[in-house]
Amino acid sequence: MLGSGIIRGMIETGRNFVGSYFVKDRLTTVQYPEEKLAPQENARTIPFLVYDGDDAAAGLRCTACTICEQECPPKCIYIIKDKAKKPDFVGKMQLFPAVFDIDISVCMSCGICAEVCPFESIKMDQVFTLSSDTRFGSLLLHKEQLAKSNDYFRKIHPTDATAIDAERAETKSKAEAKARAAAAAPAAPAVPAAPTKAVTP
Amino acid sequence: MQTLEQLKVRLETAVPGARIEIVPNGSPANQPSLLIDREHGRAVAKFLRDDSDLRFDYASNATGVDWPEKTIKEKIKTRKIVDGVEKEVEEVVEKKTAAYLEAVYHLYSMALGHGPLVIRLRTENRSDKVTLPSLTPIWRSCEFQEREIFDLFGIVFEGHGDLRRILMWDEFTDHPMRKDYVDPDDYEYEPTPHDRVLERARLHYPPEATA
Amino acid sequence: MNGLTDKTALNPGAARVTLDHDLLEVAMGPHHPSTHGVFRMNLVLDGETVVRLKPVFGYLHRNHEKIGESNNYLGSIPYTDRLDYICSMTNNWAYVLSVEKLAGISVPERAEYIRVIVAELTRLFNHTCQVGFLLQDMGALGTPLMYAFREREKILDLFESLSGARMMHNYMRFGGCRCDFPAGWVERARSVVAHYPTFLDQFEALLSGNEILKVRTQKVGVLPAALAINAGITGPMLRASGVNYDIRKVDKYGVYDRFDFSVPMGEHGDVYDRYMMRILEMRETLKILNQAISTLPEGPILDPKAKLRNLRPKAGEAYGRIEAPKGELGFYLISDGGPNPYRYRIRPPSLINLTILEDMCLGHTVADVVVILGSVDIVLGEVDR
Amino acid sequence: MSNLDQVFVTLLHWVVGLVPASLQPWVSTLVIILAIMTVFGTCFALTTILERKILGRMQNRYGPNRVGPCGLFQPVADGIKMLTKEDIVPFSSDQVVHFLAPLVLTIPIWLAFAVIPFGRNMTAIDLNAGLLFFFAIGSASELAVFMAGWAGQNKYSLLGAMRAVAQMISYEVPLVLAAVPVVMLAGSLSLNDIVQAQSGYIAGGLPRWNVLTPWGLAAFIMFLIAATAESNRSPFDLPEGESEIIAGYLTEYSGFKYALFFLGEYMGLFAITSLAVTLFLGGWHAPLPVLEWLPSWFWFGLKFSALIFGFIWIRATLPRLRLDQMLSLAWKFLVPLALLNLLAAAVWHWSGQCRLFPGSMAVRWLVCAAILVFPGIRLGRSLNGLSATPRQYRYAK
Repeated sequence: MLGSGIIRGMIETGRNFVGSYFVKDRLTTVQYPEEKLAPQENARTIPFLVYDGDDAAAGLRCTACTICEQECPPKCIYIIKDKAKKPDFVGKMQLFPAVFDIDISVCMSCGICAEVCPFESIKMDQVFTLSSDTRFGSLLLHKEQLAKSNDYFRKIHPTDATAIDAERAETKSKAEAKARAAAAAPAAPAVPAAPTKAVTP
Repeated sequence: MQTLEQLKVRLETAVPGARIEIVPNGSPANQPSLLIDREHGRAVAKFLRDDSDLRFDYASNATGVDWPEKTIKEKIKTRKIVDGVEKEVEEVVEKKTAAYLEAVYHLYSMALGHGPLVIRLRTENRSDKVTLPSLTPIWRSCEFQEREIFDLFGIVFEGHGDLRRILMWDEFTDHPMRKDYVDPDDYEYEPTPHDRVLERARLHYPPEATA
Repeated sequence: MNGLTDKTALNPGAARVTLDHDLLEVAMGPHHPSTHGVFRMNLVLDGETVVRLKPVFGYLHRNHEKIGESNNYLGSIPYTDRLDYICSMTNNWAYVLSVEKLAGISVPERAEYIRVIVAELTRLFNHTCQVGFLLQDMGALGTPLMYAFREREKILDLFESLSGARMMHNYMRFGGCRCDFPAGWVERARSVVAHYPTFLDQFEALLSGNEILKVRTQKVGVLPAALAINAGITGPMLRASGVNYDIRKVDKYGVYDRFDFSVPMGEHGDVYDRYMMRILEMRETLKILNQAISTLPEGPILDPKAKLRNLRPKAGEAYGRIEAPKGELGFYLISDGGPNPYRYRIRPPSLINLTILEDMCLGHTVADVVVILGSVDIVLGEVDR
Repeated sequence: MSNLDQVFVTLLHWVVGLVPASLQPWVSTLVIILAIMTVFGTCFALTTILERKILGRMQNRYGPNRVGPCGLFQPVADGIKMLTKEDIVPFSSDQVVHFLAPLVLTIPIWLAFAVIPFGRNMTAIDLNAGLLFFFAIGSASELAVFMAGWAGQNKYSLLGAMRAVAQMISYEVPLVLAAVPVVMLAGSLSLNDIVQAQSGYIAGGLPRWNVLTPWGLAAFIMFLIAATAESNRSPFDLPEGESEIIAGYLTEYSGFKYALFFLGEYMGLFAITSLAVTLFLGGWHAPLPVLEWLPSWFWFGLKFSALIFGFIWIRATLPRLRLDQMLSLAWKFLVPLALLNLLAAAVWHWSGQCRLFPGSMAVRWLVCAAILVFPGIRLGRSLNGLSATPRQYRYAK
């Protein structure tokens, strides 16, 4: 019949109109400020630095190895190493960054820094309300603004966080076992160890 | 499709006077290419498309490559008299490679379905008015791609029919994809300039700031 | 086609038109509601019929290839997301395929299946969105587009939980993928794929039979097969003109030869056939997805030997290509042994499919130009690079 | 029950009674004008918001629901925005014509409401040539649209103006031709007599509306198609084809003038819809005798809003026709069928008089329907050039 295609189309929009009042699947709008959609677990926006314990400066995992600075495609990470050293979670003396800036107006949240970081110290955050009024000042996040605790990391990426914590706990226990064995060993053979200079890893 | 050697022989017989070489390809993708001289480029291309059992009717990709002059050190064995004794000795010789611009075409056959045949056309030097025969009259798909090569590399294609800049604006003079292209100094303040960006930014700092 | 516009001559620039007084020169774009991005067409109109059409590109040109030359191989992957920003998974795959060809990296079984699943999901919502945009250009105020976007949201949620981002996935690496499917992902994917045929039936009920759509698209923008092959047209546009050329079948890359699916072909090569091509291709894609999800093997998702950070392939070149939703997307890489590629070239299907836009639009009205451009399905990120 | 039906009429008489006799005619027309403008003003405001909410619901989304309870104050917000927006007049445009165009469009449209019978003896002015007056007023909008397009000095608005003139003139003919059988059967041009001719019920059940006769149904469909084209709505919104020529003749307007065009367009739609209700759906008559107790203006409102919902529904579904298809639909399909409809109406009337056909109602229906349906389908099929068989698609393995 001449107009049958048009009528079938009208029936289709009619079904959607009626359906939008009854069928849940038909109306998928989320009213943003009131109802918030929970972010997917793997979602990523901008990077942040993880620190253990409660003090950001002391517990920062980052050892300023600048691998993320070299691998970042748009070159938005800027690290200056600190002269001093501090022990990391295994007790080995590691460097740490004096300045760690990320220019989040340049960062395209690709996640390569989190992927190549060997110390699990930079991870991808899920906060996306980042707008600010000044163009330069507040879009350059310094070390203090970037550092967030491990529990926050465990809250937003549960599976990754637990896997990493388990792995770190295991290396820590292995290191302590080795340290205890090393501590116990010199007492037994009593061989005069050569005066080695302070062994830096 | 036969091997490149057979193809080379067929082409040289079909197009008298065409000088064709095989350019080896080091990568495991083993896609060696045929270097065709400029004068017979279009004749060889026409033969490749119209020959009954080749039937390369689809030029998938046409792009430009810039090979600037490079000095390479080559170890060659020369017989030299070293403190009176005739001896084989390795000697490092500085050699400058030829500089040219190149247009690379990847040809496929939709009719017979066989794979990429890579043909290369090279210009004699890298000056501004270097010309190559355009393959647009044979494969219409090269029309925009040759305009892009002209725009970004500067190879002038004769017989193209509508050779204009495709991506840059018409008054733009330089060719951005050449290796010796210098970026325009469109400086914009950046809060964290470091390495390359820092040097360029430093030119724009007030004199006392760069102390 | 009257004398002035018979464009049989292969040389496009031949028809020089002298602008006499009653021809109207209109610049359609770059700021125009239906050019799918910053794309301009210099139209010369005689009344409403098109006498000459010269496309103008370059408004979104950021010299992606020069950036590629100054980045190492890993650093270019997030940039390939920004080429055809609708289907970034297939861009990743094309680039990663050519780097694997260049460096000779093998890909484990499970990663190949994941790549097929993810690429076919991208093809699914790219064709849905294309049909939505085509109807939007035809004047159906948003209804088909809203249905299309409702379905696209479901697939984007899948991608967000898989790769972390809705559109900029940065998901594939040389020798496999960045991370495996999270828990429950395969069931969610299976339910989305299971619901899709009912959505397609509703979509066809709304559109395919619609007389106004048929009248607006049949015999409009006809593309003969010979001109299509010669002009290097690929993808659904080529198959709408009746040419059987699908790179998934020709090159058999990935594990496509393990799935049985067929390639639909039209015979008129007009806008209606291109619209039907996308609908029928979606139904074939659903077949592939069902088979791929049900036979997904276990195993590693990244080749252990593949180096992530400083990959330095031997000197040489490679050209890898895949069947992207818009046509043949190819990457031509020349390596000189260094960490950065010496030459990094993208073969953009959208740009080359626009070669014959003028041939298709001559003799048609302004309203048809908009519909024909919609049927070509271009994304300016890929056209301008 | 009649006092509820006549509530507005008694109200009017009460108000007019307050004023000395010499002023009474002035005050009564003033009150009627005020009543019509407020009713149709709020109806315009409601329709803008209802259109966006219904379109939204058809597209699986909510539609505006932020301003006021579920979006009811959105028209107020739109109004304020329109008034406060800067009114840009392009420098190269013809200032006078650019200023006059919205006025020439909106003012005549209000006059069209003077002759529409909204309820039992609720007609502003009962002209005995009411229909002729309506069509005369209705044709002023073409001039306004062309003035707007031409004054904009903008290529797209020029294209839009050309399309608008072509469309509105070529759809004026089927619009009037569709109304002619109603006048033939009612025997008068006055809209009150036409509504009167549709009163009463057949065998206590079906109302005697024109739409329930074969020629009436065909004329109603043609009238609706022509009405959509006259008011530039969806399948025929070529003059302001958003996706092709930006906003057609509206491109160069912003601020209050754009709001005036918006108002003019909707008032045109209301006028045409109320005319369709009066001519074919029996004006303010109730569909069944048992429903007579509801007031007459309520029935007019119900039919009016049903038709408006129909227009919005069409807008949500159909893509836009091309210029040549729209013109060929008018001249090659609607006008011949409208003329044929005159013949069908004549056969209907003549067969009713002379009792020639036994069991007359069903047979009369068949004969008149046959006169219209067969030529219609054959003409339609040959017109759109679509191949009868749907297209086949080969699959390659």
